[in-house]
Amino acid sequence: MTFVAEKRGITPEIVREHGLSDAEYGLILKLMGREPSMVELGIFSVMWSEHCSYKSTRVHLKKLPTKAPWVIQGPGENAGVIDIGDGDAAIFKMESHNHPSFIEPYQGAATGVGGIMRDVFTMGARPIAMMNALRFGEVDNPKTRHLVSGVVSGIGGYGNCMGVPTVGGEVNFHKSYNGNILVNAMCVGLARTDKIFKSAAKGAGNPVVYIGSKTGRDGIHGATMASAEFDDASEEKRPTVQVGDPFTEKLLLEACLELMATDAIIAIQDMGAAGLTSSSAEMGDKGGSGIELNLDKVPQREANMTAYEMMLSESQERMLAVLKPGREQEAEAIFKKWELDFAVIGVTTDTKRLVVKHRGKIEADMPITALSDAAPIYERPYVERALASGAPAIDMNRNVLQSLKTILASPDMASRRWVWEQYDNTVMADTVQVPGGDAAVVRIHGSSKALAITTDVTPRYCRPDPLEGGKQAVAESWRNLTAVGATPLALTDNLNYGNPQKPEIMWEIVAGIEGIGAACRALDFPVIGGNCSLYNETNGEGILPTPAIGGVGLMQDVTKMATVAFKRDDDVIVVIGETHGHLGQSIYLREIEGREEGAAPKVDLGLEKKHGDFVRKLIEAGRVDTVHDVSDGGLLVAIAEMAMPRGIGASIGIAGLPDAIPFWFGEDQARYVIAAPFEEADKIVQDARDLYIQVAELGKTGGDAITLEDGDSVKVAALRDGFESWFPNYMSGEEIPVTN
Amino acid sequence: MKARVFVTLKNGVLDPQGKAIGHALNGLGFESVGEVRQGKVIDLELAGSDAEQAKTELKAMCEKLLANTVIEKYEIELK
Amino acid sequence: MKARVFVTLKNGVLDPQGKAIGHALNGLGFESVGEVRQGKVIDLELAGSDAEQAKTELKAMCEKLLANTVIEKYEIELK
Amino acid sequence: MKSAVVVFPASNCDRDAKVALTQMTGKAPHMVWHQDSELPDVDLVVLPGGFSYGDYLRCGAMASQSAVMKSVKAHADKGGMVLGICNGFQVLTESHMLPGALMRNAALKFVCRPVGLEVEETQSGFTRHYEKGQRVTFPVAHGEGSYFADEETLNRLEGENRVAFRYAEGENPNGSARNIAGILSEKRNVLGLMPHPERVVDEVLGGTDGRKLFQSLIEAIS
Ligand SMILES: Nc1ncnc2c1ncn2[C@@H]1O[C@H](COP(=O)(O)OP(=O)(O)O)[C@@H](O)[C@H]1O
Ligand SMILES: [Mg+2]
Repeated sequence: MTFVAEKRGITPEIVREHGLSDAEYGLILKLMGREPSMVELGIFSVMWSEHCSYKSTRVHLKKLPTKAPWVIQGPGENAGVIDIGDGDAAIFKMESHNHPSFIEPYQGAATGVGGIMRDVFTMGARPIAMMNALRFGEVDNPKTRHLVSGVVSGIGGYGNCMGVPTVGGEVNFHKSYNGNILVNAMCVGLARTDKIFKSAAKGAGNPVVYIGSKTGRDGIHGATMASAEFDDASEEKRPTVQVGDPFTEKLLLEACLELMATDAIIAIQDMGAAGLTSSSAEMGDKGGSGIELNLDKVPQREANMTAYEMMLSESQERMLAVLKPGREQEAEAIFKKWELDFAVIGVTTDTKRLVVKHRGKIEADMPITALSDAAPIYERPYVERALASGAPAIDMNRNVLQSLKTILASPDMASRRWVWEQYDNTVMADTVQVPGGDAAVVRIHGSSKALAITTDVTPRYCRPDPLEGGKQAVAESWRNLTAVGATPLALTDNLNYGNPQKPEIMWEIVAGIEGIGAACRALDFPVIGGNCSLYNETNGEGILPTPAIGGVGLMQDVTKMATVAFKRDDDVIVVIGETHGHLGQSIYLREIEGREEGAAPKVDLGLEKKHGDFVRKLIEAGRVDTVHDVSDGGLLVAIAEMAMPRGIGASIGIAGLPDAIPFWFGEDQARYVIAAPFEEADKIVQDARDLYIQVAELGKTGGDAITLEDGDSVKVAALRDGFESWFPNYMSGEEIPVTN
Repeated sequence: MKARVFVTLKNGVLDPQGKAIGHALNGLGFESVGEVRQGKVIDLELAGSDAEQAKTELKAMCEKLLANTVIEKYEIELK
Repeated sequence: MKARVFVTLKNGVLDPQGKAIGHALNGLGFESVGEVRQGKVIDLELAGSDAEQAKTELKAMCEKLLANTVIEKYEIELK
Repeated sequence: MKSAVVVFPASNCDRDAKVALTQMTGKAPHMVWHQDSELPDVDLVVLPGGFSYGDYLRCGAMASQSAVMKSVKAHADKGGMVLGICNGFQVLTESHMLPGALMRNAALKFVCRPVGLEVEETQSGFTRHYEKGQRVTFPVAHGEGSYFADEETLNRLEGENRVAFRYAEGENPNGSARNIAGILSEKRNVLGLMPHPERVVDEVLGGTDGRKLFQSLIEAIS
């Protein structure tokens, strides 16, 4: 078989439609030594895309700390892996599905969930928890309700069917997301440290097998319109959104785990974006081998699919694996049992080339390194924006408790119950802390150990100060894990930014990564995986920089877990950490004064570590069971969040209080609120002072109201009303998506 | 006036339900069954009697709410 | 042969989905819309050419699987 | 007590049922694949929660046609105990082992939350350890749990004291007719319910109200 060398006359238009610059196409000609075939061009276009090649961020991501004694696998595989003792490993990753979810919220979000689950179980883990970090446009944007409704039911629709509990996340609303929502999903799985599967297709002559659903013309992007075959393309413009099939994914999960229990697998890799192309190229690249595919063997859902279409299809619920020779039948039997497609579609070679054959023709024959090492990398120029500074002036005479009520019933602060009640958060019978607290807690099945999981970032800090904002995102996730009593071990990130070709956006990216790295180093909290989503814009304006952090921590004894809820009357309420009353970029300033101004709060990583370690030791020693970190909204909001769950009030105040508003609503970092019986509280305060940790006693729990020292008071039930009713009320105007 | 609207997936869009139904029917011994696609049928009572106007309105309803035109197509039937 | 099966809720069985759709349509300004009911349409490819036999088979499929006759009724259409 | 848990494609509470049974009876149940036409010799068969066949077409519809269900019917006809939880309840109605049908939640949304129930009927092998009218809390997690049956059937169910569990006042999460959460077969050896007793047998998970259901079974069977 020889390469079909007829001229294809690849025009500048075709190159552009494939998202490649003229310079990049020049590089392709050099690497290939000839004009590429249409299939080769398609392969280059996806492998060199920002999504697959990280060409704008790679040089900066290198600066992130990724190592620790407990890190088994850092960035580079489908997901990161940490050692959690007793031969157990936690495997996790977060990924975005922003653009598809904006076009088709239900399917976009659903396939996002499916994709991240495959990333985790392709490494040998059984998924045990899901998280989701969501950002929508303003609440009065006409699209928002429909998007919230579709995304939430899509996440539930897929995750619930998989039988994996969805245990937490975030929801924010902001106008910068009006035209570009963010849907970031995180999956955490459990495996044995000696049973972890990777994607390096080592060795020649091994069978390459295709597993899962058939390949259709799903998600082949606009670019493909360039290929002639498309002219038969019916009246309907082919959708670039895929439909998820959670039923098939559940079977795929069980079948893969069953195959993994044998030793037949050399390498395995899910087919994500650019399915067959990226999975085969990456497996060959990592294994230092070549791959030869025969597309005639690929299970196909539609008639007359071209090589171009098959290589670029993004059909869901598919995997590619390399088996030990002779183990095909054994593997096939498993997949037949689960009623899934299975086909040997190729073989590994020693040529380091990706060769694609179809209908007796060689459609592509290219060096794999051209798709990996030789891919372009950019050090894009960046310029700083002037940092905002100074404390915004506010009206000091506003009523504190009135403001508290308003804040608790505001879109970003109200309860997310409406969201998480649409997710099965207790299936698998190991969820020890359901949504609503600082971090979700999921028990390691059959043990008393547990994982704590949280996702965090405060985008309104990241716009004025990407560096501090990056630090803060990591610090808050570390704090949330600490607040339940877990030792933070590692994180995955999902860096959502605008167009990196704009120097100010590029600066947001560079500074954000720098901040994240600094916090990771200071807190001994390495990055073991992540994902970049760039070009997120609303009519030409970048979204707020949104580097979402998904943190995971370990708890040895789940019975010691702390929760935010006040549990007894007459507990002493203590705030740990320094309160200076920082109102810049605060929720108070935005919700009460209607301004997004000022400097973001500074993050003192030394204090974060010191205060967090102190609180964690208290929990581990069984000295406190009531802890909440102080974040959005400040001290008073934190206390209200502790009062509402069980309707236990508090009488609080502080001697010689300076200005009440900055004190109660300021968003200074590195703070926790704890509540403990009198004597214990006394000891804790002493211990803190011995360590030169600033603490203050704020008052006592009890009653059914929150009462300030000036006697002003508000019923907890009234606060809870506003807090719980905002979301359902808002969504009651929702148009029901018409489903089967 | 009564109207019936069919909302079905566009050709080429994966139909997991249809696939599963076809599979189940074959399993039950209905070997003659080939491809199966599932869609929705929506029956509406409409006030007024102007068929043309009704059609235009129904079209608008499909575009706005009844069909998700990213992945679905629709047919309108007046009776 | 192509067949189309309609599966709809029996009269008297509450259809919250249909109600919600009607409500939403009214909300979108389609005042002329009265009662709305939603059902399923299932399109099947059938081997063979004997219409009568196909009808009997389809009836069996509906009774056995496609419809839950406790709450649903069905119509069969050959084309 | 010897028990079996049936595993359909995309069952997903099969492990939860197994863990609860093992913890409560001290014996691990047999896990039975949906294509097995033979049941092992057991006293209790559990149809677990989940999304058998993706809940495609109708929840439980395809599972009700699977090979194993013939033997489950036979087991019940012989007076053997059968417990259907959530999707398992849907399978039981779809296979006409219990009357009525489970329809889309009235609010058209999946709902996962702990709900208050009243144990209405204690004269059964599933509920004898509860007090009549006792208030318990089980979680629900379903999108199609709205119990429907015609008036005559509902009256018969109540007349024959076959409503085992009702959602407490103001707790009905899905619009079920007459707040029905779980019902018994005529011979009272088959129970179907939407809430999940197997998720509340462990203190750490925030409740043990489900234990009495399993204790009842153990006593009834021994
Ligand atoms: N999309 C979501 N899905 C599930 N749970 C969510 C979601 N968004 C928020 N939550 C839950 O609501 C609670 C409050 O969220 P948040 O205010 O972000 O917590 P924190 O300030 O401690 O990070 C958390 O328990 C979180 O897990
Ligand atoms: Mg928190």
